[in-house]
Amino acid sequence: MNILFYIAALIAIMATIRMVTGINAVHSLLYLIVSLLSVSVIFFLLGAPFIAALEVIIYAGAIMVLFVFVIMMLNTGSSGVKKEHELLKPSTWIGPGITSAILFGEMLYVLMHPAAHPMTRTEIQPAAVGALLFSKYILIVELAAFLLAAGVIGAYHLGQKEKVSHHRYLKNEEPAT
Amino acid sequence: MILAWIILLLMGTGFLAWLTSRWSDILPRIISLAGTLLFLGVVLYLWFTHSASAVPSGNAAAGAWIIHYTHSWIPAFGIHIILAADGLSLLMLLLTAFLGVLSVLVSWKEIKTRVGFFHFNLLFILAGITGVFVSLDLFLFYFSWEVMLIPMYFLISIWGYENRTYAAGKFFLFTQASGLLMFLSILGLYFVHGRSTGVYTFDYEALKGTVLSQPTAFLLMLGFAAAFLVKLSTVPFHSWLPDAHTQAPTAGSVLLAGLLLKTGAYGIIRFVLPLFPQASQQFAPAAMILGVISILYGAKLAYAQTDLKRLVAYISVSHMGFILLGIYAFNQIAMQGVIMQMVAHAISTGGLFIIVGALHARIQTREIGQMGGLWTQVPKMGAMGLLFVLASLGLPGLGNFIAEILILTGSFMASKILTIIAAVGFIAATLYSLRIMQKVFYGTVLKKWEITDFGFREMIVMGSLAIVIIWLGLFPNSILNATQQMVQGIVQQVNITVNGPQNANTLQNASR
Amino acid sequence: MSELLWLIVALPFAGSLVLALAGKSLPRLAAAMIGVGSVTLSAILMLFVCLDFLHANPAGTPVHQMLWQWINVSGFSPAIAFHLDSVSLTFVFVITFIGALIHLYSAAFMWKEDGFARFFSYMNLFIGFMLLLVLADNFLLLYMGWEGVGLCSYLLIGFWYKDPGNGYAARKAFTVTRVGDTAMVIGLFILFTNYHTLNIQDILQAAPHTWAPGSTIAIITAYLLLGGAIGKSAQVPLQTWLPDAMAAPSPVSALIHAATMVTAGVYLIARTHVLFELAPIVQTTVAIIGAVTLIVAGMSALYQHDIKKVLAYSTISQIGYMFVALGVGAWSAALFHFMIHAFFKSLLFLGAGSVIAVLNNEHNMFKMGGLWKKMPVVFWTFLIGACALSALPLITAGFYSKDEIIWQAYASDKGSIVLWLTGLAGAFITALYTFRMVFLTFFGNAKAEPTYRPGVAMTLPLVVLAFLSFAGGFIQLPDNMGHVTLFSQFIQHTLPTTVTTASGHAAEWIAQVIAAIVSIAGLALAYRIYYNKPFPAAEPVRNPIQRFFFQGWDFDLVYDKVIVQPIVFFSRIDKNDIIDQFYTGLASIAGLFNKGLAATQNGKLRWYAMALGIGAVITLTILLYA
Amino acid sequence: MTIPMEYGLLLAAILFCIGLAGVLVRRDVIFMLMSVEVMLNAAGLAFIVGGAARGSADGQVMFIFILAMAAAEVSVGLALIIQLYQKFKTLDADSASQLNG
Repeated sequence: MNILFYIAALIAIMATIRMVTGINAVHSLLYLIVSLLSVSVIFFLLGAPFIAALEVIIYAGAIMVLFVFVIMMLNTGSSGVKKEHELLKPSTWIGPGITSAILFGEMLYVLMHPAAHPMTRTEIQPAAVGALLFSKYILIVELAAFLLAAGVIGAYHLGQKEKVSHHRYLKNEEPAT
Repeated sequence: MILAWIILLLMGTGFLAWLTSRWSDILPRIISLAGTLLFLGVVLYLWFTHSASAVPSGNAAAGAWIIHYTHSWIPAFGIHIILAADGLSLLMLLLTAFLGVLSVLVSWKEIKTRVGFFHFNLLFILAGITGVFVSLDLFLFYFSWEVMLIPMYFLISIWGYENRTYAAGKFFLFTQASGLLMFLSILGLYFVHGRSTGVYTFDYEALKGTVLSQPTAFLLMLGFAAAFLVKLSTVPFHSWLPDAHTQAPTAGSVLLAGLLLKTGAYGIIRFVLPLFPQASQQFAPAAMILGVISILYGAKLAYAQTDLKRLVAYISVSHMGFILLGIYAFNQIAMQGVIMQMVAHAISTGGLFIIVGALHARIQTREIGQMGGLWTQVPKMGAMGLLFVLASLGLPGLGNFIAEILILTGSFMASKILTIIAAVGFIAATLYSLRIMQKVFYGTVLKKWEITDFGFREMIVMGSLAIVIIWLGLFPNSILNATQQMVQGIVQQVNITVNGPQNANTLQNASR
Repeated sequence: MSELLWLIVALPFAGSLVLALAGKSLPRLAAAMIGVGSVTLSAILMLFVCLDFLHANPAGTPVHQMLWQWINVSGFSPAIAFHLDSVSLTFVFVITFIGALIHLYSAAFMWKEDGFARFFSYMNLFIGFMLLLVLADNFLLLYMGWEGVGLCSYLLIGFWYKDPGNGYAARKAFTVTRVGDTAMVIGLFILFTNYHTLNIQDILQAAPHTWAPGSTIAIITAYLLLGGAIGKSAQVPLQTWLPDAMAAPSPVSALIHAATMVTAGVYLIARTHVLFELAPIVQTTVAIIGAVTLIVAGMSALYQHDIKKVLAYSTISQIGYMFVALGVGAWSAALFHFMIHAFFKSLLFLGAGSVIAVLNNEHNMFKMGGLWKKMPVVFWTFLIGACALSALPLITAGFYSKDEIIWQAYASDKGSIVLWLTGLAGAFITALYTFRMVFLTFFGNAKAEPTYRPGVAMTLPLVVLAFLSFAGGFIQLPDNMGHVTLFSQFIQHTLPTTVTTASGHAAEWIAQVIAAIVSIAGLALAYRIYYNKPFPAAEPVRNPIQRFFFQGWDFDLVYDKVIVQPIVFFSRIDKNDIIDQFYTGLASIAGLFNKGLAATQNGKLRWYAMALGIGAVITLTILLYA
Repeated sequence: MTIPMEYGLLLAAILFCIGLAGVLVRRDVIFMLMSVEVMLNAAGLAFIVGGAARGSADGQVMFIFILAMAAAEVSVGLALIIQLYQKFKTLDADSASQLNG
């Protein structure tokens, strides 16, 4: 069983790297989905089947579909691809790369120091999660609901086309030619 | 109670002027004029009914206050509304009212935009200044101190000249920063007094007796002095003044020079000396040196300026140096001279600012190089300019002379060397003053300006100033008598605390 | 009558006020009536007061009149009060009497000028202040008059304000005298701190009991007062303003810069003679300053082309004589010369003014000539004035007054042979330049035609003054010639008598003969050089020595280099106030911080994310290693 | 034989850092948003690992919240991307720098 973890982990890392360095948005998106799926495998291995399912359905399914829609809608085409290619020069990523590396090194340092803690394989049932969710964390659930509602409204508002406003004080200036 | 009514009258008039500006531009002017005239009337009434009781009685300790009014404000912190007036306060109120009327009159044609808001600010400045001159609760004093700042900031930054934003910001930063130092000192005094006696109060009379250790007293004194020295535009804290004066509209300059600077001198006399007599004595040599430096440095800068209004502003710096020199001489002659200088400088510099403002309104420049030979076209303005220039160079027979001679005579008893150096200021004053006459009114006509002489309204303004400055020069006793008791009290207090009653008496006799 | 004393002072002030307020709307005649009338009334009143003073108290008891308490602060209590004694009466007489004559003259002289009323307003103001000066019973009021006359001098020098040069001359006059005045003010401070009063008589009475003769404080005080006196009286080294002051209209020069104001220094020293006697070294300095001045100014007068400048230097020189007299303790001689000088010098100025006026404002003597036939009245009166100035013996008042000074310079206990010789040399120079002026102006070929003849209003004052220059001397004759001592007796009510060491009529005779010979020699030399000789009208090329004398011994040049230019330079370089730069420096440092921080707000999302990342790294690092 | 918790956390750290590098390097807003998703996911993974190590359900609850937040974020983010594209005709994040000080 352990081997499954390592394989999934490896795939997740490789896919994520490919996603970040990819040039074509759709390809990257697909790599991202691969990465998410392999993480969901790890969830399953760690005794969280419910979360694994959610990961597949919501993350890899719903959210990624949104991305696909947007990419298709904008249809930046090959010009954007070419531009992006130029930008992937060493000078652009050397700084962020070092920052990320240092951060990783520090995390590694933290993780390697204490003694190893084994992880249980006991499966935690969705019912237990649900019970906890609606008892101890009920307030946060409500807040999350607010957040989602706000997200919906925000997305709706931002997504619509600009309207001509008729208020005299808020009159838009003539668009610059 | 009458003092509270005066302040409320000014504030109410201000609001009314603002409100009525919706309907007409002339209404706010009339309302403000009426309000300030009423103010002047009330103060004149107070002056004539009470100056009789301020006749020197020889006993300075008894009955210091002519009018006294107390009302609770925030009792939890020991904050009260204590308004009181003695001879000095009344004199300053008289000056405030007089210049208030004049500043409404000089703005009559000059201010064309947002007339209502302008008069609102003007009247609030007057209210704030009145508050400063009559508050005896340190918190209320600080409150009034701030009340006069903010409208002045607006006055400069909205109706000023080309560089107004910079000037207004500078003015605000200098005065606000120093004012905060003073507030810290007020709080310090409040807590020290509260700790030692258990009574937490901002009452001036109560705080006067606070026992302070010497370093504490000196520090607290410095906090107060910081605010007042900046207001008095003592070198090296003077640099806000030329900018603010130059950029302010005429009424603003008149109020700045005539009243706001005087609040600094008033503050030192009313608060610093009685609250910290010993620390003031320690500070005196430094203050006198600063005063002398201000006199000479201000004069030197005035001589170098080519912007007429800036020149007049530096004259103020120089004249304020005399005030500082006189206050810290700690004798009655110098102190009376200081009070005289406060009044005379307000009149003479106010007159000069009005002339510069009138010139600017006519020829749209303040550059001396652009003027010249204006006497032919505007003889009345020239004659008035001559009078006030002469006043500012200390010509005998005009108010400033009395002030300067009293200050220097008094300070000569305190420090001979400094007084001799300060007397050089007379020569410097000649140089910069006559330069104004030479460059503006005399000489060849450089540009053919088509300008009109002073009109009826302007002549009323200038005429009243002229009468006052000559009156001050010939009959200074009418003012000196009113403040005599107050001055005697303060000087005695400072000298007694420091030298003990025995020495104070000999000092008094020596100055007799 | 003496209770009307205040009216003598008040009338000119009132006239001035009326003219200043209503001058524009008054017709010329009315303005002239007010201007001349007020001073004339003063003069008439003065005559009554004078008679009253002489009759009512032959002992010369001073009259005191208090108007109101001026200032009263803790012992500092000068009043507006007048003190009339024989010294001030002499001055009041000269001021009002000559003042009235000159006012009358000016009414005609200035008739066509713009600002006619303004002129009379200033002139009246001057008379008022001058009377205040000599009548003041305390030093502060004296100082008020002192500054007031300085002001009027300033205003009148700059009367033709359209020429910037006049303005500068006016400024120079005011500023230079202010230097002296400031010294004097400091002297007043010392007096007040020591005597707790500024009343002149009180101080003079108390001084001998308080200060030992020759004590440092007395010397310092006397020197400071002397500073004021030399500034006002244009003595070396503060004499440079007076020649420039000739930019004023001629009547002004006659009134202010010859007869009255410039002698205020003489008045001050005479008035405070007690202080000077307490400081013998200062009194000697007075004599030396006078002696130096009379030579310096006399030499300069020899080289002038401008007729008024000759008279200006001559005035400086003659006041030098008065200073010599004061210095040797010949008080009454000094005042006598003051009075006689006022007569003949204002006469000369008025005469010169007439000449200048009729020749269309021509000042250069070399462009005049032959005027004696065309302007007989002016010529004869001018000649009398010139004779008096040159101290021609026996017939002129100038001889009696100047001779007394020269004699006292030798004979007084403070006198010396050097002073005497200097006085003689001065007399020679005086005669030389005076007649140089007369010969160049009135004799020789006519180079310019007079445009009109002066009217009665102009000639009447000339005649009266000429009479006084001639007859005024007979009220005081030397011991050996008639021994008339009306004037010195009168003065001695107030001032001490002169102590003479050399005695005997023989010495005095010899000295007088020598003085007379010297004067006549000067006249003769002038006749040799200048009478009927053709001179080019143009300005000659001067050699360095001539230029040195012409420019008044280059005092101006030195002052300009040593004082004026450094001050101007110092003002210019620091025009924008170095202290302000400090504050703007603070502000610009804050501004730099602002710029630096604002640069981080570049709106780039990745930049912010990067900052977040680095922040996380730093936080973690701190957490790990701290 | 079980996997040590550290390995799971290590994986989370690796994914997080790659995501971070992606956000910092890429200019295309879509890529940045995707990288953010990776980071969120990595954080969620860390929660699950932690929960598994302690045998409690809290970690999973936290993941659900993260999920909710991610959904909201993506919806708003994508809407913003659309607006951005309409305004600037580009997806370059650097071009939208009007908020500079």
